[in-house]
Amino acid sequence: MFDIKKIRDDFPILSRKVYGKNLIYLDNAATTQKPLCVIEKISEMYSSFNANVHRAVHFLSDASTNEYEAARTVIKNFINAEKSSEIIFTKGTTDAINLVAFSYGERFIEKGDVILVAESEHHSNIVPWQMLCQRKHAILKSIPINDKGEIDFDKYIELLTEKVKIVAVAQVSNSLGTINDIRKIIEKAHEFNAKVLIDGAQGVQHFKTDVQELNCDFYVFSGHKIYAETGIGVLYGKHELLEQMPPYQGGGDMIKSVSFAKTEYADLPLKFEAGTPNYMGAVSLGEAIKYITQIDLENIQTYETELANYAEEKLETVENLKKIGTAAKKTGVVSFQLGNIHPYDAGMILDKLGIAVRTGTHCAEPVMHHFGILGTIRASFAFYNTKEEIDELCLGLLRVQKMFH
Amino acid sequence: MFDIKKIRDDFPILSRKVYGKNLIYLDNAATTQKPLCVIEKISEMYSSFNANVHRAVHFLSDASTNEYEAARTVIKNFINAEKSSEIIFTKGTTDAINLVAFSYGERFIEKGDVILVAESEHHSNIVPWQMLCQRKHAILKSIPINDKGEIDFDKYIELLTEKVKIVAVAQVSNSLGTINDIRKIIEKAHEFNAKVLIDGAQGVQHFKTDVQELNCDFYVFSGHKIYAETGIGVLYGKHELLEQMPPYQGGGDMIKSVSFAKTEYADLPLKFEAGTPNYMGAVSLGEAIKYITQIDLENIQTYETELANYAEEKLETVENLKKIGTAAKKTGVVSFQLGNIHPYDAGMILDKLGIAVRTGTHCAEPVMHHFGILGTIRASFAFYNTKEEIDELCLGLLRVQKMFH
Amino acid sequence: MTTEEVQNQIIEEFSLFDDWMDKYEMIIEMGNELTPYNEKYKTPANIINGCQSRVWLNADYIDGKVIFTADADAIIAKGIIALLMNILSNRTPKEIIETELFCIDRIGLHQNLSPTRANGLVLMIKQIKNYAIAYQAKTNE
Amino acid sequence: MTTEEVQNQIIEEFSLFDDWMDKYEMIIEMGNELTPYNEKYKTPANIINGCQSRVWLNADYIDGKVIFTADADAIIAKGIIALLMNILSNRTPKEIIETELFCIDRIGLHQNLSPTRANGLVLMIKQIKNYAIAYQAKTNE
Ligand SMILES: Cc1ncc(COP(=O)(O)O)c(C=O)c1O
Ligand SMILES: Cc1ncc(COP(=O)(O)O)c(C=O)c1O
Repeated sequence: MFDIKKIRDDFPILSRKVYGKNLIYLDNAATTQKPLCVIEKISEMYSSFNANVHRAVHFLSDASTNEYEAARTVIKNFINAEKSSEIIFTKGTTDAINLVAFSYGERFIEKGDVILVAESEHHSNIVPWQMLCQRKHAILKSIPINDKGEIDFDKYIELLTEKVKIVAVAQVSNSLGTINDIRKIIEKAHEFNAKVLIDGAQGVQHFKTDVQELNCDFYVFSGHKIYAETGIGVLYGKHELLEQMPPYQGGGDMIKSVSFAKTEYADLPLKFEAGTPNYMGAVSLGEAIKYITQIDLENIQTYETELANYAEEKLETVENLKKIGTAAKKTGVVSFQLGNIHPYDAGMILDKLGIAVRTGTHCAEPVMHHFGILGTIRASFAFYNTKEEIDELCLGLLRVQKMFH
Repeated sequence: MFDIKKIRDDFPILSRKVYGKNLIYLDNAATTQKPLCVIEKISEMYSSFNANVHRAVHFLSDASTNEYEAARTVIKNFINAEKSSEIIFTKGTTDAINLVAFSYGERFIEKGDVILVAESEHHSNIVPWQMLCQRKHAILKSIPINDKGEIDFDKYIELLTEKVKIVAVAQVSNSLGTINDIRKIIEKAHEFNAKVLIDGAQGVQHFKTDVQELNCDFYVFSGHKIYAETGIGVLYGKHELLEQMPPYQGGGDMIKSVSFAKTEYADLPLKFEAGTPNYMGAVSLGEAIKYITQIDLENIQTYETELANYAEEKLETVENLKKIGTAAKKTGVVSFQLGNIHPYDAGMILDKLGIAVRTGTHCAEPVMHHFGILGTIRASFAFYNTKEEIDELCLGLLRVQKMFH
Repeated sequence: MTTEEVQNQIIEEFSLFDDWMDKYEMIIEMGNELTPYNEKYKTPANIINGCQSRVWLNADYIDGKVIFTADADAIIAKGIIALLMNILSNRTPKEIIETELFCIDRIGLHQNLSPTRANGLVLMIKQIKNYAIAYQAKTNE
Repeated sequence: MTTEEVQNQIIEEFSLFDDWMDKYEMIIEMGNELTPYNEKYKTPANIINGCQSRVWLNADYIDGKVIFTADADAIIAKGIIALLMNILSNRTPKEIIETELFCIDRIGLHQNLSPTRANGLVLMIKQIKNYAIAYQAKTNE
């Protein structure tokens, strides 16, 4: 049972006012709000169970280490990894992609190798690969998208050669909402022995993800986009790949022994977790995932799909509204332009009405180039949003049009 | 006025019980506990002001960006940096050192260059330099310590040549408590045009630090060791150095513009803050620093010095106790061995008495090698600790000795 | 009129409106009335890159006064620019340097000028002051 | 006695003590009585590296039974090892593989065996089982 009233009550911020108006938060692709259970878990941990993890023999350290490692297990189960040691805690999606680009790249990428990235990727899934290619004299190529915002599969296949070592693609595009057919993309890449990194930042919170079934080599996401704290993210990697990769950062906890002559690195996952990890962030992520698991991701998906369909239809009724991104399969995001009104102007007015949307390039400039535009207005949804909020958005857009007639 | 009762009341965890005994938390060098104002700030932010920073035009995003940038200013003032843009938020000390080792190293370190690191450094201030030296075929040398645990200044001067490009030294050693004379170390290094990174992880919370007066090139510390959240840390760097350094990670927010052909990087500090930063962690750090600033770091230092002196004297009365680290200037930490009782055994028994100390190598194996030991028992203090707690520690140690007579 | 007087006048005009919508309408109107910006000055050197709205600024120094012209692609940004031009264009460098922009706060538009708003306006004000400083230095040579 | 019976006996013995101090005294005593470990088996291959306490384990396969000897440098760790040796040494591979170590929990020492305690004991148990599996495979060849 999906009880939207009860769910909204779980999120304290949703009852706040903005300029005297009810907050309508439609910027969920940027970051999600946090349920009370997560906020309370953080307070409780800091009030009763805080100690550094892994290294001590005392009660508090044991308690916090147990919570930290339990969170790892929750995440392992959530994305169905084979082993807990395949779950590496990072600062976020960006940190996770940089880790792979550096560490996998350092070991396996050579001059002339090719890395493929979709034209629709977030900057965080472009720039780390650019930097790697610069260091290694490898070649970054973009997989074109079509005018609906879908990856052009034929062109993708044309680009695949034995030179391609890595394919990095989002599960869901953050600027357009396109659900990429990653299963097919992964399958094809594997035929050429390329490794595939899936950027799950906009996918993992919307539908069930099974990394073993997908057979992706790396999967990354951010805690703050799935109802947990900022400063925590996840890198899943296949065990045998992570085993072969050199460490990314050096420091405490990632080593077996250190001397000035020789340092031995620790086993997975610690090899990739140098320094004091953000154990509280990890615990908050475990708690957030328990929360949505209890609601049931299938229920969430059903509700969100209904909401998204409603939004897609309702926005059609707004005059002069032009959607950017009209893929057959979409989730979470509607991106659009309103006549020739500047997205910034629209955003300013909507803000005053209590409606939080994002405007601009959404850290995906190549997409904007593709469509020949400077930016869009983007409404993005979570399962605590309602049809009424979408109605308010549409009314807001009419108001905007009246002001900039 | 320093009112220890009031201060202890500010820290909720200090009133908890462990195995039915009062918690005596003497593991502050590993991580510190959090005052209520910090815990409440986190809850309040998540309940009322959460939105992703920097990129949106709506009210919540503005509010959270303002809080984030205000925290940066608080930190700038706290360590007296010249500009806010010299304050880079990182995951922690380890992350900050890795950033410098990679980015400064990428640009400025060449084959045959020398990097000097004290023998007493934490692994986090050794391994990143080792990794850099491996990549660049540079040479890592250790500055020896004497048998009191102080850096041997004469040997340091002998090691200084024009080949030395970086000197990386802790303000305070985490395993021994030695306060290094970083002012002199920095001065000497600069005579040879070497840059100096100061690891302030164990210093910044104990006494006033002025990076301009010290004239260090880089200064790093962790939020969780100065009463703030995990997952946040600070890199201070001189503006002209940071300007010259290439970015460390690629992603959202650290770029001016992205295309597959060319990416332009953003100005400081954003150039080094790829991806969604841990803005909540940063805000908690700002709050923690406001809290200790209000108590006044000088009051804290006076109290902590008194406490440390008491501990040093009182522990002398414990039979067979041998201190490891007897520098003339120490703070925060007392490391020792108890006859030939294994530190792990001692830690287990103290734990059952509610006393949390750390045992082992404290992520500083070269120090243990220096003293020819496998580990120590380490008690480390914060300003919420009391003389009574130190008395309890001493009683606990007697109990330990009785068990392993 | 001094820059202070102009600002007081602006505050008075805006005080007629209680509602932010009306204030924005006024801003938009001011934007529409802004002296047209010469397209040939839309050079990379004149652009001030905010993340969201592009802003252009051009300066000429004529008879001891700095003449600014400016433009923006978002209308609200353009309106605020018009307001700033009313205060700061056609002034001596000294006047420009000494002006404190108190009216923005008072009419409730400070949000548009918060340094964290990615709209380029804060950078534009900085740029205006920089021009004034540069021209003053030139005059004193 | 089966491994289950040995464990039940251990639980009974420990149940005499209410106080954890007494339990630890008992553990320490068991550690002191542990069959001495042959120093020549303190090889790198036999060491199980926990961060805090070093643990050594050696296995021999004699007459269908696995004979373990072990040592640790911390006495509490050594005591727990002694306890494990009582249960698991001198058993057939099958017995070892099938044994569930329920007594550790029941006598309140689970903390010492939490996977997050850096004392090497969890790894030691894993290693014991691995030896048993290996010897069983050999027998079935
Ligand atoms: C002196 C010193 N340097 C570096 C570190 C590493 O800090 P963190 O684990 O927060 O990255 C620590 C703490 O463990 C430390 O005490
Ligand atoms: C698809 C996608 N990838 C990567 C990122 C970067 O995530 P983060 O900023 O949390 O590192 C985002 C979010 O901004 C995203 O939407």
